Amino acid sequence: MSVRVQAEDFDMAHELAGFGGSSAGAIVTFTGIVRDTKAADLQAMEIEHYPAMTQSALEAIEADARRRWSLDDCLIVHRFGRLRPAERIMMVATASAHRADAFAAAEFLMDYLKSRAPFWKKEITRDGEVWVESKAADETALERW
Amino acid sequence: MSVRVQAEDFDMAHELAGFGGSSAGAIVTFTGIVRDTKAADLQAMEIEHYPAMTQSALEAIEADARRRWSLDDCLIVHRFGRLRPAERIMMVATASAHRADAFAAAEFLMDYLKSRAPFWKKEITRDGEVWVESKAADETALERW
Amino acid sequence: MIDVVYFAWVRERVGLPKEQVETSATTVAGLIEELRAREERYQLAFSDMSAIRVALDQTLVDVDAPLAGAREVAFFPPMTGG
Amino acid sequence: MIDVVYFAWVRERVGLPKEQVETSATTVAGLIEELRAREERYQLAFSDMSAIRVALDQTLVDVDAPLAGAREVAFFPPMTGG
Repeated sequence: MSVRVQAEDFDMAHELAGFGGSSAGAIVTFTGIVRDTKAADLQAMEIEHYPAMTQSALEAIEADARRRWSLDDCLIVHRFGRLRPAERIMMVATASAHRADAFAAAEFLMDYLKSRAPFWKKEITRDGEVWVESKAADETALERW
Repeated sequence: MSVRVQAEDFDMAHELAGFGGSSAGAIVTFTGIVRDTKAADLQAMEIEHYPAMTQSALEAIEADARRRWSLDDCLIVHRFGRLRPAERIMMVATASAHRADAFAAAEFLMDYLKSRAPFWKKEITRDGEVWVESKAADETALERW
Repeated sequence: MIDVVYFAWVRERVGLPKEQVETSATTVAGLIEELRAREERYQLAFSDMSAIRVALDQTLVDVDAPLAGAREVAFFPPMTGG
Repeated sequence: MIDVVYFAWVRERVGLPKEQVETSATTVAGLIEELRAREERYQLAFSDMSAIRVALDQTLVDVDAPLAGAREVAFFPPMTGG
């Protein structure tokens, strides 16, 4: 079980080595990647966060997931700073004896992380800088849990 | 987009290198691992399949997922033969611009793969060999799609 | 003449992975009845039809599917991949 | 005296990431009213309250939360992590 907030890139194979131990039959991962938006020629994505709050907010979300589902392991890694298109932004991983639990917990982590963890994304294009707006769908997604 | 059936192990980092291209912001993976069941001291898992049917069955499931969701990429790798505890059995990966599509497609692939792809698992323990029984829940899981 | 293939415990109960069968059955269910009438090992393999799945030429079908034109019929338990 | 921190476009509109504020407000909403009364840049930052999120001592709260005992209040737009 771990939560990390960092500027550096991470390596999925390294993160998943030994993940889940010997009792987990199902591992689900989600990886978020800087998307090269067709509309506006993205040059970089700047991710700001609230250092005093980020780690504890992610730990609270992770603890909530562990209460709701039977998880053998759980991981959240989220980067901040300036990222280029195609770079990894973040990942979550969940391990469980049962695939339904691993999937549900990973989706839950993502839904909460999107709307309840203190990160803000700004897209830097040739035309200027634009803060990414939150989507109504992201708030709605929380209602199912 | 690819489907592979093989005896050899696979490497997740290698499978995911370049996966999704530049337009996918969300990548979901599921990995199935031979679980060391506490009950019966598992020595090995033997996976039998129907070679003439397996590839085409997996390709049909993958094509169905691509029709239902907007996917930038999709991968199914499934092993057969004798595997030891903690070895990887299979993986699916989905890439999409949107996380909801990537998650739904990965769950769909897993649900169909569990009950509609011609694989059968046998657990080999010190007490003998037992075919893994299908779960009613796996059949029920298909009804939601 | 049709190729019949068996997998998992159906294969173990029948005692072989594959055989050619001379049949006058018009449906999968008819073929199963012919096999059951032959020998006890087939009765054992097909004792619980709720646990039998069928593919005709590598496509899943119901037991009442017609055999006409099919070259290979496969019998196996519910699949347990993933 | 309370530490006030700003993030993302709230920070950009206010023009600084952090400041200490002398306040007599008893709730977050009261503090926001005081700030808005000060200068136009605060009016700009808090012009659409539906787009403002608040944390008191690093815990998300509603704007009507009491300030009593809090050491740090944070104002920011809806979060966009993941």
